[in-house]
Amino acid sequence: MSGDFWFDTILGLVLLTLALATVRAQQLAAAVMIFVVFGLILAVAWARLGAADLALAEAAIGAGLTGALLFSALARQAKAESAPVSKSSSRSSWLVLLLSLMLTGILCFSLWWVPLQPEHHLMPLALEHLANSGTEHPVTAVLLNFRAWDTLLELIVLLLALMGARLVSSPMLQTPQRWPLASQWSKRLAPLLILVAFFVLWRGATAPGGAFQAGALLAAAAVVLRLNHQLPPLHWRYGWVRLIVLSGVLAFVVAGIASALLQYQPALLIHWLEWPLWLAKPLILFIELCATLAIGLTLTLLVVGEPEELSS
Amino acid sequence: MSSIVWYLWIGAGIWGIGLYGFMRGPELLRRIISLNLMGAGVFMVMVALAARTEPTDGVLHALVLTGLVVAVSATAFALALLARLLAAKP
Amino acid sequence: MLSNVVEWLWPGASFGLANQLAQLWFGFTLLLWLAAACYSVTFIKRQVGFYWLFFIVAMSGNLLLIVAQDVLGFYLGFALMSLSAYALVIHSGSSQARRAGRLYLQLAIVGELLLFAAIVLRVHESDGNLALAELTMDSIQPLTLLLLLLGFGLKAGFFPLHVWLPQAHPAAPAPASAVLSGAMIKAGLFGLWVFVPASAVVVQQWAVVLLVLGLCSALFGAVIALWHQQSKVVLAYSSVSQMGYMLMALAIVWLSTGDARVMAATVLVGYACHHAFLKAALFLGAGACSSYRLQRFHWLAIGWCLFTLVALPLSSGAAVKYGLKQGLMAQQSSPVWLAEWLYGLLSVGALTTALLALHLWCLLRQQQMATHSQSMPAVSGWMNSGWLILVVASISMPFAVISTQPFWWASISLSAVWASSWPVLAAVLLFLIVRQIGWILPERWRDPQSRFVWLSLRAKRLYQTQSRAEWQVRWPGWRSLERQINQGLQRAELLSTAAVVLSSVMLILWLLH
Amino acid sequence: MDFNSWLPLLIVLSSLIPGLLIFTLAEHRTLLRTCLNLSGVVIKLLLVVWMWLGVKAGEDYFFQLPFLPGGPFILHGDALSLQFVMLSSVLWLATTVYAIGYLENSPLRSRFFGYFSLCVSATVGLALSGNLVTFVLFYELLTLATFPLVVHRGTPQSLRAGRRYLAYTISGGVLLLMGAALLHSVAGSPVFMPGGYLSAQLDTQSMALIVAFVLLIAGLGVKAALLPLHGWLPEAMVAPAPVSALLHAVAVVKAGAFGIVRVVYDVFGVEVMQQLDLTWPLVVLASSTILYGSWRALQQQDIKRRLAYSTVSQVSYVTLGVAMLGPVAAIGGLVHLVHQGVMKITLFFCAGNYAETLGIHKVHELNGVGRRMPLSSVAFSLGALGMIGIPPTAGMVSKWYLSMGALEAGFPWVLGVLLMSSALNAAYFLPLLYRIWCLPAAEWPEERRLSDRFETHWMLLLPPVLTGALIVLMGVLAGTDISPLSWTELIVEREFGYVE
Amino acid sequence: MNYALAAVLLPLLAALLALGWRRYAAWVSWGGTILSLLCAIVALQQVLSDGPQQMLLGNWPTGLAIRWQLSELTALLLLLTTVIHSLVASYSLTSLRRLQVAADFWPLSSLLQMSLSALWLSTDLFNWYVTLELLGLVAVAMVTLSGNKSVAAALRYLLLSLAGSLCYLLGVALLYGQFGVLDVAELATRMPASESHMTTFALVLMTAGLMLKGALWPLHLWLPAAHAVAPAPVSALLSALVVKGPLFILWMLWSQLATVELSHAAAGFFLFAGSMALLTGGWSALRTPYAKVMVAYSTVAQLGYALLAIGLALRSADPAFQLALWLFIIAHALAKTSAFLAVGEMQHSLGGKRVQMLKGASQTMPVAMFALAVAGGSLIGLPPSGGFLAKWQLLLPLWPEWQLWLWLLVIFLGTLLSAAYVFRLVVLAFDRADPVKPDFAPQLLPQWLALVPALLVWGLAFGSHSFVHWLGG
Repeated sequence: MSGDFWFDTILGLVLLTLALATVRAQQLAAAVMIFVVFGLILAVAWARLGAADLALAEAAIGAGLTGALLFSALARQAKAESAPVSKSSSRSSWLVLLLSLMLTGILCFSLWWVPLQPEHHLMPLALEHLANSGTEHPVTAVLLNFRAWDTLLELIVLLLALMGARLVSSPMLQTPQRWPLASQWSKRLAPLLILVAFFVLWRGATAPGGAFQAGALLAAAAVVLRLNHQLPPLHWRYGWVRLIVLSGVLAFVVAGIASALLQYQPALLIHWLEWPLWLAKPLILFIELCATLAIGLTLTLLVVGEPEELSS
Repeated sequence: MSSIVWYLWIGAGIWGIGLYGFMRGPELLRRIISLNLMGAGVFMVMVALAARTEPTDGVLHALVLTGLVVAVSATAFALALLARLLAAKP
Repeated sequence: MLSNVVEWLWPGASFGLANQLAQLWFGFTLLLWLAAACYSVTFIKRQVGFYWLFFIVAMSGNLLLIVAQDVLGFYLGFALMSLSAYALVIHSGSSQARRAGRLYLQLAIVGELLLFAAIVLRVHESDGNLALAELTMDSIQPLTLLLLLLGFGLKAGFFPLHVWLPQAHPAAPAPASAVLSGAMIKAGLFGLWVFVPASAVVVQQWAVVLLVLGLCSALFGAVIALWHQQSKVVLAYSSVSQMGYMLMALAIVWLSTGDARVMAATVLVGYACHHAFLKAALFLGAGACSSYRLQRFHWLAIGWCLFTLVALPLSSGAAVKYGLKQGLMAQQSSPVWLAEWLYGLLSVGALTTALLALHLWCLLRQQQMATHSQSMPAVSGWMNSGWLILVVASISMPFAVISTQPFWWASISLSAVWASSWPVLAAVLLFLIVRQIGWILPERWRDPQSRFVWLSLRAKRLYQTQSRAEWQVRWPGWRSLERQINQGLQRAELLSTAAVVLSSVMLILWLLH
Repeated sequence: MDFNSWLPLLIVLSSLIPGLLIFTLAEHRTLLRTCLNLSGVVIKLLLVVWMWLGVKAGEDYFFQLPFLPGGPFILHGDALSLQFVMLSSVLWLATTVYAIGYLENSPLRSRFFGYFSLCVSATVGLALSGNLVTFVLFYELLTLATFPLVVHRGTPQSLRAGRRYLAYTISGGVLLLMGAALLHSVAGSPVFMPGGYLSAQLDTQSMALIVAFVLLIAGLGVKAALLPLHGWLPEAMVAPAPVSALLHAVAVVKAGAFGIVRVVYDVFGVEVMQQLDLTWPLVVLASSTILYGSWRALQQQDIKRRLAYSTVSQVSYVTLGVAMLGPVAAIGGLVHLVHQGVMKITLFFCAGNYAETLGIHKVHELNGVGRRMPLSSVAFSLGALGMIGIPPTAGMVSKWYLSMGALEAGFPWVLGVLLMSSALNAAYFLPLLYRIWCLPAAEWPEERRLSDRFETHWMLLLPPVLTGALIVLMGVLAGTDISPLSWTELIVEREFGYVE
Repeated sequence: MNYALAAVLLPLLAALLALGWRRYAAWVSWGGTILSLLCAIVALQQVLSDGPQQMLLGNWPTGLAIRWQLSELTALLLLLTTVIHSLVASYSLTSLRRLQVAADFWPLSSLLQMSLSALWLSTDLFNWYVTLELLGLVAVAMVTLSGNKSVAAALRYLLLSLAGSLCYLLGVALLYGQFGVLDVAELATRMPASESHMTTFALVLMTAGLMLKGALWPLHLWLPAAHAVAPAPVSALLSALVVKGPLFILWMLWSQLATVELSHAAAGFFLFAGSMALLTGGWSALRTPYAKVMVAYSTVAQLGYALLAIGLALRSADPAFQLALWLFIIAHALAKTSAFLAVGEMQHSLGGKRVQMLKGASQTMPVAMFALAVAGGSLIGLPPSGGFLAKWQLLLPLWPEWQLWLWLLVIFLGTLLSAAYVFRLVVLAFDRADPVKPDFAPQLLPQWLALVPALLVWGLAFGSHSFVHWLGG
């Protein structure tokens, strides 16, 4: 019974109990808090499973930003004390429990059949082509080179979330009056966060890290500053705000088209998203930078976007 | 290697709980949280699958990362919609 | 035999007069229509336009059916004649005329349909050729014969099928009823004569029955006539009895063979021609009698007509009656005892006819006396001329027409004169005796109403029913049930139900394989 | 693609294009609309006569367009189709003149005449269609084109009638579609050919053929108003008179009957029908429809409903004639297709005149009309006599051939049915004539002076008089070579190889 | 392949430009759509001339890179998407002033077109997940365009769509765990051989997810609410195209990945679901008092036909059923676009949501009513419309097999029900008793634009020869 075994069992059980607690908690506030804790423990679990990038991303995005979003939603929830939701009859709750238990059982049963040694997976192929992908870190290579199209679509999804949020933006609760300790603390913390963010971005080329994690950190910094009124309102009307938000996707598309133009042999757009070898590294860095800024600003607007800010 | 299976089952468990929460949770916010739990469950399964090979499967990690960003943007949009709904409700 | 096929008319249209007898038939019909036309020039005062329209259509139909050499032409003529006669019947517009018209039309339509079926079957039997000439050659089915008899019988009006005749004739104006009983009902007989193949076996068997039927009709007509007090009704019943005699003549034609058949045919046509003229003259007289002042020569003409009706010697009636008796004795195919027995009964017929004539004479005189008080207009020239044509024709018919001359000469012989006159004398004697003891018909028995008029009213009510309420499909009361279901759906939280359905679908799909 | 192949298409377009143009016309442009209408009619008539001469001389008119895979869009002018085309274009001329008079200064005329032309082009297309797929196409288009005419008045009753009309005809159309699909899967959709094209599949898939036959006849039976499916016809009488005249006397009802003729002769063919023993059920169905229609007509107090039920029974004559499979019966059935069309349209025109001029809708209001409107009443009487089958009229000719055909085809009891039906016809038409001519006139429900010189507007009077005269001419002059009877003999000769 | 890629990128560029350059957003997006239409036409030409092509994005070896495949089918679907988008864009352009949130509609519709085109072309499981997600979010964002009344429905739609996507992602994860491949073609070579509980459950999960996103019968509850509240052009796009994406993926999975007996079992389920969709959808459409809800329910009903076609195609490997499926999708898309645009136009001019507002519409707004009637004709399947062609192709192979008589009956009942609810509107339109007066003079051009897709679908059967040839009939 090596240390790992005990560590894994405890971690698993903690995760399960936290999840169950989130669902079963009476008050919503408790559920939200437990969920944030769950996010952090999940980051630890992923670190344990050797996914460093994911742990970082989960901590920053999963726990941090989602938590912030949930808290602001919680505040509204409390304010608009809506009528007590009709308690669904016990009969249907038993049915629901039964259904989910059976499905989970089936899932576990079928997961039991998964081959522990997969006879084939894409990692060796990726490693083999890592050399001419322009980065050393396989995850960044997959994200920004091998499956660059997925990442572009993902950035569009993020942009879309912002557009959607803009459409339905509702008046923000008035933030509490200035709290001196918080503002002092944010004055010192923000530059540190920005520094770490750019470090994570730079390291992404060679080791776990990258645009998303850095963007999340930047957003965290911006949110803290914005909450303490140390950052001017970021109106959507401003050209630069729109430009930065669009910069992620724009960079990607421009790079793609550029790569296609550079090698237009058989047909104009055939080499879309195919970074020429000598240009791969700078291109990826350029895209990463733009993506980080875009993600940072988008997430900030999503968390603390004011309706008059957001509406054009 | 049994830890991989353990983590797979934990992932399945979280997914199940998330589904249960999604079906049962009376308030909409709780359903959104349950959705995130389901997402977390799925990502846990993927990460556990990625951890089976010695150099963990980077491709799967990239997929999970994309999934994560998609999940968070969807949640943000859902919460914005919820906020508008609660604001609109008298 | 001149007949040419006219290609562009209805299929198989061809016209022409088959033989000399058909020409005679055409001749007397034409003469009769001419006389009636002259008469009605001044007689008809009401709705003159309609009267003349239908008069002409009926005439053309009558003439067409004689001239037509093909089945469809014949049927066209027959239909035109019988339907336009309806308009003539109801011309007076009185309720009694309308009732009679309705009965006439119902029976005419039924007759039409039966005739149509008969013709179709007949043409089918002779595998589809439409010319009348080919029809008479081969055999005939009993059903077809029955339908022919019914169809034409309804029009001819002998005993069982005569119900409409006593109603229609009195109702129609005088010239119309003259033409009706003079020419139209004879068309039925003409049809039988033309359509039925004489040589067929089944025809031979049925001819005997028809012989007896004809005689019954003759006797029945004459006897019933005595009961009625109106002159036109009496005349109608006398037409029924005369049609009975003509049916016998037709039966004789079928029964006899070879030149005896030709002779019988001549008798038939002669009888038809004789009856046509005298009956038309009598009807015109009866008409004039009720509303005009008759002079002496009018009564002379009526007297002469009654004289020929009773078949006294020197009249066409005697010639024709003699021919009838000759034919009856000459044909061999019917049993001999029946022939003698019928011969005897013919004289009884003559007796009853004579009684009828006398009864009619008295009625006409009474009618004239009754109208003597008011100043009645004199009979106009047109009416006189029409009447004159008829009387002259009636007189000159037996010896003018070549084919009937031998009968006329034979009827002058002593034995024939006695044979034809003793029944008349007996009738006169009987009449005087009755007049002496002053026995008059009890009130209850006078003018018996025919049950068929009531039956035709019931038939009308049968087919003019009020429409049943249109049945409506009534939706079952599920409207409220549906409202409950809707409310149930509204209450259920969409999200949880959708989620539950999602998981159950996953479960089902998993369990399915 | 020489001119011969363009002619059928031109015939269909000659009413389609004016129709579409009329749609765009504003309401007050009566003169232009009338010109468009009449020019369309005249052009179509000329083209039809041209094709008529051509077909008589043996020309072949064949137009093809790729439509469904394996089922091209074919317009084929053969003898049978030409009879129906000639009937509908002649009667369309009469009805257009009548409609122009009838709808004088009433609203929505552009829409009316637009759909009117569409309906006729659908009818003509249906007649000229060369295979089952094209037939189904035009069958459905006919439903869609006729519906707006049925609900033209827009009153609640006409909407209810429209709903009921659609319910029947759409389900009929779907049945026809499924039957056609079945036949297409079994034997493809070759051109209609005399003797049918299913003899090859006879032994292997007799069951499929029977099912297909049932479906096709059910689908067509709706429009041919066979017994259980006739419910919509009396309801559709709420439509304006020209609509009920053209549609329910000629276009819609005849489309169903014409369809049955096509299916029986050119799809299944006589041998296949006999081997599958499908004749007697159709004969029984047609006979029961004839009797039921006449019997219900007796009970109707509304004139147009009585005429509608009479149409239900009269159209089944055609089905009866066709179902008996004998050549003479076929002549009877096909010639009745034309005769009944002309007779029934005359009756509807006169009923329309009565309604329009004197406001007469009920039977008991007809007393003494003969004196007030003599010409219309004469036409009405001719039509009524024709319906009964009195000799001078065309009805007699078709009834004659039907009876002869019945005996020849071995159905003697059908003769009884025909007689019974004639008796019932007499029972519900003669009282009308009796009221018109013989009863004194009561005061009219709502009299309108439509024209000072004639009894009613000349456009309302001319068509019934012409078609009335046509009834007698077709009856008396049946021998001439331009009469429907001789054209039917030509059809049967080509269809059966049977020489009269 | 070049032009297909252009057909995807042009809307993306248009969307970005529209976001950046607010004042001319409409014209930019419209231009992008029209250009992509041209590219789609050229792409179709290329595919027809020299066969299906494929492209590896960034041409890395097959496993690693995302593979795009341009077969006749995908080219046709791409063309359909661009045609419908250009029609809806031009419709929205004409009624620009009235659409309240006009500015944001344009980038969203371009993004919708881009995501759909990407979905048709790709054959990568995870890429499908991302495009599906993008499609869902765009659809929800567009639903919220019509303000407060649509937020509730949009939120429910979003949550269910997310749940569906997560199930789909779990399925993808399981398959990747088992076979380590993401491309459908490669998976098709590996998967039927080693069939296990894992693969079955993966397929079950993906099917459930896709059925939820594609509003197929049991999981369609969110559709009527969402499509009814959305503005007219949005609900047209949603009903015509968005619900077809998941259906396309469902077919791709089941036709390639499932083993024979699994597909037989699933065929039974799909047939049952299809017939229930037809009947319950038809009945609800007949009974609902609201016009747009009726058209939405008609979508649920008409998807029943697609399910039937899939079920039958899985049961007997007859290619005619696949042909019927694609013909149905094309015909339904065009007809539904016209129907929604027409109903939306009439609802806007005549005011009111209920069906009764259509009373007398054939007088007040004849062109829109005519468009609705023609589109309804195709929904019912009257010849010569595209619906008729699809139904004809569905019936032909169905007849010879006798034991499938039940589905014939279902198709018959479905047609009757669809005829009932279409003609319910048409009959109302002819009511001249008291027609509903329009609030202001109805614009004619939008009505004509609503008529264009209807006329396109009405004559589809005449062009059927080429469609059938292209789709390998």
